[in-house]
Amino acid sequence: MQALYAQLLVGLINGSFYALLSLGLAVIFGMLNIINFAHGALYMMGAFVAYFLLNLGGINYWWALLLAPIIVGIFGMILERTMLQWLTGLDHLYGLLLTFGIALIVQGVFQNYFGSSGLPYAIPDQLKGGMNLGFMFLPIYRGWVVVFSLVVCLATWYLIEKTQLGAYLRAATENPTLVRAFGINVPRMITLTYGLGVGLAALAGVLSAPINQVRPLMGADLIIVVFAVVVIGGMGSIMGSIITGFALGVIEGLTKYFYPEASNTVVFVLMVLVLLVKPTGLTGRAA
Amino acid sequence: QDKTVKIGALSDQSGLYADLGGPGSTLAAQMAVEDSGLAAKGWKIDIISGDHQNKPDIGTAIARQWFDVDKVDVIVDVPNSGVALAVNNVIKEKNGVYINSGAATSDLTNAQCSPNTVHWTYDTYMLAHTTGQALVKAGGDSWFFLTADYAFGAALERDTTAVVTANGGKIVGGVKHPLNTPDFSSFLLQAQASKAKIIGLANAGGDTTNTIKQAAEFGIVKGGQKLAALLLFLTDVKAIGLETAQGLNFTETFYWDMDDKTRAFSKRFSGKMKNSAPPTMVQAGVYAGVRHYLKALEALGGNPHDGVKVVEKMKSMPTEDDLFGKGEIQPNGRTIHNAYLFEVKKPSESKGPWDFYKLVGTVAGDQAFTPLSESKCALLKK
Amino acid sequence: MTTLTDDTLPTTPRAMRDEMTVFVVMALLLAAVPFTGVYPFFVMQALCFALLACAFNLLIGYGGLLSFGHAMFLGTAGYCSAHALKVWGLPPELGILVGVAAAFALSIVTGYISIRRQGIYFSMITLALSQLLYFIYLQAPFTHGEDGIQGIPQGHMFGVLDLSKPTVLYYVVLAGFLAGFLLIFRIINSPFGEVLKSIRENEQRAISLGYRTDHYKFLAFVLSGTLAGFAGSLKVFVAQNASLTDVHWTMSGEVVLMTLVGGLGTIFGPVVGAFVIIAMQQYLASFGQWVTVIQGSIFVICVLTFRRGVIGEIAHYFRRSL
Amino acid sequence: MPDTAIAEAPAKAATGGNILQVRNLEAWYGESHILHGINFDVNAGEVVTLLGRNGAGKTTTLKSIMGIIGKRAGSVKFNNQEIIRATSDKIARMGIAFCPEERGIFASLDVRENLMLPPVVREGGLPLDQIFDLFPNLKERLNSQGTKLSGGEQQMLAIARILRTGASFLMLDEPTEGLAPVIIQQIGHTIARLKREGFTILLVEQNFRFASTVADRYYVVEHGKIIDGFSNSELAANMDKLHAYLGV
Amino acid sequence: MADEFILETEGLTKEFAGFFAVRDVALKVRRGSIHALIGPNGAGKTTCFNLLTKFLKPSAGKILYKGQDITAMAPADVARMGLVRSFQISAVFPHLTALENVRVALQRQHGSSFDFWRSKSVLNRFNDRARELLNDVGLSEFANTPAVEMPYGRKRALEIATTLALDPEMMLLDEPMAGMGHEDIDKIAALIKRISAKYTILMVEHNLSVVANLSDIITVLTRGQVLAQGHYSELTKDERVKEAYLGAGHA
Ligand SMILES: Nc1ncnc2c1ncn2[C@@H]1O[C@H](COP(=O)(O)OP(=O)(O)OP(=O)(O)O)[C@@H](O)[C@H]1O
Ligand SMILES: Nc1ncnc2c1ncn2[C@@H]1O[C@H](COP(=O)(O)OP(=O)(O)OP(=O)(O)O)[C@@H](O)[C@H]1O
Ligand SMILES: [Mg+2]
Ligand SMILES: [Mg+2]
Repeated sequence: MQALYAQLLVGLINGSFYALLSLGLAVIFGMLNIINFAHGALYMMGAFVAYFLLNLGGINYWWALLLAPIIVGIFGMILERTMLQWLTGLDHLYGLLLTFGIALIVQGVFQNYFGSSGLPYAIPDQLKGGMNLGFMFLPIYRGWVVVFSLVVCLATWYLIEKTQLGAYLRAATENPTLVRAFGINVPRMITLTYGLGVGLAALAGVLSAPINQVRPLMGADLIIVVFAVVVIGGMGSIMGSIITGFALGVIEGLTKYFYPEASNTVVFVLMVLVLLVKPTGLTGRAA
Repeated sequence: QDKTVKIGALSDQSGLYADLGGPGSTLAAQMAVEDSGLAAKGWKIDIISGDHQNKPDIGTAIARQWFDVDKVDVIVDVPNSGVALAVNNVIKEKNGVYINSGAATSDLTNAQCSPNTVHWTYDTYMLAHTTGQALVKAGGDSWFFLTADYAFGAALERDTTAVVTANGGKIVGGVKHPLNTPDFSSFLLQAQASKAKIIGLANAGGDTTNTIKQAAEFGIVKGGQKLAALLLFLTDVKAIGLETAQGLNFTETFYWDMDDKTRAFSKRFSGKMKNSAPPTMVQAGVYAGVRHYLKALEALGGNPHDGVKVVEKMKSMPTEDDLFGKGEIQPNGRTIHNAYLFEVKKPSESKGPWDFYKLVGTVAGDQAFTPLSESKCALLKK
Repeated sequence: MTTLTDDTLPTTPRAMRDEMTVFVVMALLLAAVPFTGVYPFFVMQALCFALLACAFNLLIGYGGLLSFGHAMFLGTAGYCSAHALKVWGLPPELGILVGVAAAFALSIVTGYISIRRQGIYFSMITLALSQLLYFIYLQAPFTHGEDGIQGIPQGHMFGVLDLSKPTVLYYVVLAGFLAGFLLIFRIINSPFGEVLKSIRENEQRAISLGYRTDHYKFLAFVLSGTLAGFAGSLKVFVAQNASLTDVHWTMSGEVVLMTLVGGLGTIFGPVVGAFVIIAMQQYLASFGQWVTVIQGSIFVICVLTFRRGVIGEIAHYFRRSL
Repeated sequence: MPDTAIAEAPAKAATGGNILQVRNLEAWYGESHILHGINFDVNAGEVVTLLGRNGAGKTTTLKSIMGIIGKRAGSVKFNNQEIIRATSDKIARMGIAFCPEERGIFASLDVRENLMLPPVVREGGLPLDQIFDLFPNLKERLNSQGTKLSGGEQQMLAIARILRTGASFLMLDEPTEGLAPVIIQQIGHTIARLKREGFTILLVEQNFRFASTVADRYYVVEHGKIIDGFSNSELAANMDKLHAYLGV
Repeated sequence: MADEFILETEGLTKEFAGFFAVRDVALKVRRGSIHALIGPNGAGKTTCFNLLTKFLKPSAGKILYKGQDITAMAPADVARMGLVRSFQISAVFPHLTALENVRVALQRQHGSSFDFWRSKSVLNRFNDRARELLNDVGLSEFANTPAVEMPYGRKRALEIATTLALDPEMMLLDEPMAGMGHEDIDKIAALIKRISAKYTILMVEHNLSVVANLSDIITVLTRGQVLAQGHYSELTKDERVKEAYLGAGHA
């Protein structure tokens, strides 16, 4: 029984990464109608930027948490301005392929310069060590990850679903021309949104740097799972992807305990089941 | 006699294994050609390289094209067991020479052995055997396995289990994890709960480095359990960092800082690498393999462009080079040389950017690799 | 979803004639390959992928359904054919039949599950199904995990055609490709094809005209999956192995890419696209580490500058349907 | 007779200063040239109606003024400021509001969000309670998803939402399409009232009977040009001509 | 009875999360008549259509078509029984030519629509009939024009031609004149009049002159319920109808 609690908690921790990543993806899909395949690569960049900040600039983890998302976000905005922008109004497929291409380029370049086995990034001193919870040893850093990502997720949800800015964004997804004709600088807003989504990915990257290796391919495999989370939650639904993210972490954790071989597969089983019962995901709006 | 040779360095140039093989392997092959001094004797030796992208069909397509169109004589390196086995078939069909250094599967010289193939450097049997035996003897008599859930992981686990039990240890549990798992905490919790003295990591690459990193986070080593990485390369240690990796035990057959000869070679090698990295054991294996191949050609007096014949010649000559020392190639294609048990240094002990290992023990080649009596290779049953 | 193929021109009798002419030219060119010194294995591999891409294109270009899991048919047929040839020792023609039948059965099951989902959800459920299958193949003993099934015997087709001879193999593969291609061409220009197009254009309207649209989409899915399986079975003879790469999602992605590079919803586009991508993989191999960067750049350029794909742009320029 | 002469003649009769001046406006959709030099004026405080057959270019004219047509040329002056090069968000912020013929209700927003969507660009918009007086249906369905409204309710919402913004120059594209006669009458009253409150309105209408109850002046559009124009008082005299133009 | 009324509903109700868009509607459409459904915006007319053609599932009630209970049928099956609708927003297949648009409908009845192995030239046998239909709605000159390129009014006409091709017994037209110029309105009105000789028509329309001229009988719907039913001349005198729909100005 104790072991089970431990697994649940560990699952929740992983869930917070899924939630953060899928949140960024959902923001981008929901607002720009782009399936951002480059998300994994940008997540990886977040981790790398944190590494460079520390090793080249001597800037610590806490600043990296703020700076890396901004830096990667700006990179994302440049991408949006120079490339993605031209795809507005086209089918999803094009955005998906373009961002897939971008992901290949980014990952390829990083691999060229930093190899594929990765670079070390230490846990910040303040978060080192762990607590004995009785049923498990909880590294403090992991506890911090859960709390912090939960806060970020809810803040993002509030911004998009509950503020006027969010309403502009949602409206602009459907009919940018008209929203613009109401007096809103839609292109700028879209650029900023993409920056936000990308920033969230980078944030997840910084958070994971001390846990996982900082590797050029660290996001490449994750991206498919994160897609699945977004789809299960209902494409573009912010709350859907947050909840699904956390829930999937837990479910995966349980699978790792009971039938570990299937732990990579369980998300797809779940996706098939959910889509069979609810064709547009758990909270998806009708197409 | 024809004195032209074409060498194809087939590796993973951009993926998981690019650091331990990749461009470094091509470089190693080049250096082997230069060091052979054959050019001065009128030989014309070319090297081409290719990226198999860890896909068997791309690997075989490249290999086939190299033989059919580019007239390649020998293919070297080929990390990734799946690709390695697929290419093995093509080379046999085309009667080329195959000097594999990067792949771990012991099948290359066992069930799927071929008269055209020489397997240098290491294999799963050797890794399991050396590390397992050493650790049990040092008191690590209860094991828990973290195994990558595919053939390679299963082979490592199976072979290690055999050694551990043969030496009086016991297996208290294990868990199979999927390939490329980003998070191992669940598995580590299970390993922790098992109270095993040794946690054997029967996985590779990113999986191993992530496990080690996260094990440190969960205080596993501090809690008195020991990690045994069954397959770990120099580049992996670099990636994990000494802070986290210190104290790890594992086996390699080559380390750059063994003696003056290896240091001299490594210095030349790293001078030509983009990131100044010293050679890994896979790259060293490529070098040694190509050197031996060229020696065999020289002994034949020319290139007969007949794989079986050349490999027979290679097998008939004892191997000796600066990197692996003396050894031999068994009839099944397995190269035999010393294997070393290493421990990762503490950060305070490390004196340079690549100064990572302490030598803990040496196992003679005939002890480390599959005994011929156990081999199922068809070539042995003549 | 309509923006994908907005450029499709109505097929007029003249268009049909153009297409037949191009087809004959293509067939002749391909038939001449062994006499040109072009490396036949490269062309054979490309032909298998071309057939796969054509099958995929049938679904998206004419049915408006973007499957992101088409590799599952390729891989399944490949594994089954390989197993039949190697373990059961069946002759080539039966080996192919086993593979195609497996793909057919698989497409019925997966089609039944996925066909009612719309747009992106359809893509994702196909992706999920193919990932499931991937993991099954990773575990199943008969696939030999990541080692794959190796050294598959090529054998004698119909007892007479020795497939280990490259030229014979080439013509067999070519014949298979052309047959598959013609079938797809016929499907597109059949009464069924017309209904399919109208469903893609306006599904609600098609329903209100009394079409049970799910049935048509299902048939298209099964046809496409089975043909993709046929490509997979042919590929076994060329590569002589069956491996996990053929079921991995990146393969499904590659098919999308081939089709897009060549021209979505064009008849010849997928063929051209497959040749371009396969050639890229072959000839870029010597660039080592830069391969992915170069590939990525090509996608980006393709999407940004010639979105209609090679054939699509040509067709657009001449205002012809190709 | 040059086009400009037609356009200016009736303008003199109207009240207030000139607020919108359109000269030689041309517009293209991709390759196809739709407007071939449109000329007309709108004076502050009046209701001007563009009439014309299907496809004459009425909607295109409004869109060109709003800056949401890819390619356009000529001159459009709003309050004596040239806006032909401005982007549509700038134009909106200058005080022009546009209600499109396809309504443009946002599916992912509920009715309230749809209503509150356009930012207030200046003082003087209609307060919400007045809007609900005009369109009671909306108040009832405030929390429904925008596109679940009936066709007519969507039309009401589309009009309602630009009344809030404070823009004083409204462009309404076929606001009565698909509406029940009662509602049409209400909209007529609303337009009259907006006019009294100082709004200027440029209307596109097929429903000539409705237009005649609210408009001060008319322009007839055909094949991307203004071919005629007259004031409401001249209507009776021009009835025959109009019938010919519109095929009534 | 079933002969007299082609379509009957009993207690037809549709509820959206507590909101009754259609409530307890009993509608009887006489065979061969033009029956108009009018009512203020949001009265539930389109919802009614969606219920009748099964694009929505009724929350309660029963629908009888030709005496048969069709309440639980799928939309395509209802269409196959000869009950065909048009949409409020015009619905054509944009990249097919007018002729092909009509042919798609003709093809459905002739059972070859699953034949993927035959050449589509077998469809040419429908060309004559398709041309005839296009001719009926005045679109002969547009036969080879893709539908996207046709003016709005012509698309509506095309939609009607397509619907006719199914040889339906009953047609449901949702605001067939919406957004049309006067010219086209007259044309379509004449067309409807003409086809009503053969088919039963149920239509929603806000254009009163059209309703007045065409319909044999009118049902007025408000707030999802039937308010009144009768001939145009009767209804214009009905105060409730005036208030709810026609407005004060109406004589
Ligand atoms: N997006 C578009 N692309 C190409 N042509 C267009 C587009 N929109 C409109 N047109 C064409 O431009 C011309 C003018 O269209 P416009 O919408 O301005 O007409 P309108 O006078 O508003 O007609 P209606 O009364 O039908 O609304 C028409 O011939 C139409 O076919
Ligand atoms: N899917 C839905 N969910 C919730 N409410 C709906 C839905 N569809 C329609 N409604 C509501 O039902 C009512 C009736 O809508 P309907 O479209 O039937 O009206 P209508 O009579 O056709 O009006 P109009 O003449 O304006 O087209 C409206 O108030 C609408 O908001
Ligand atoms: Mg218009
Ligand atoms: Mg309606």
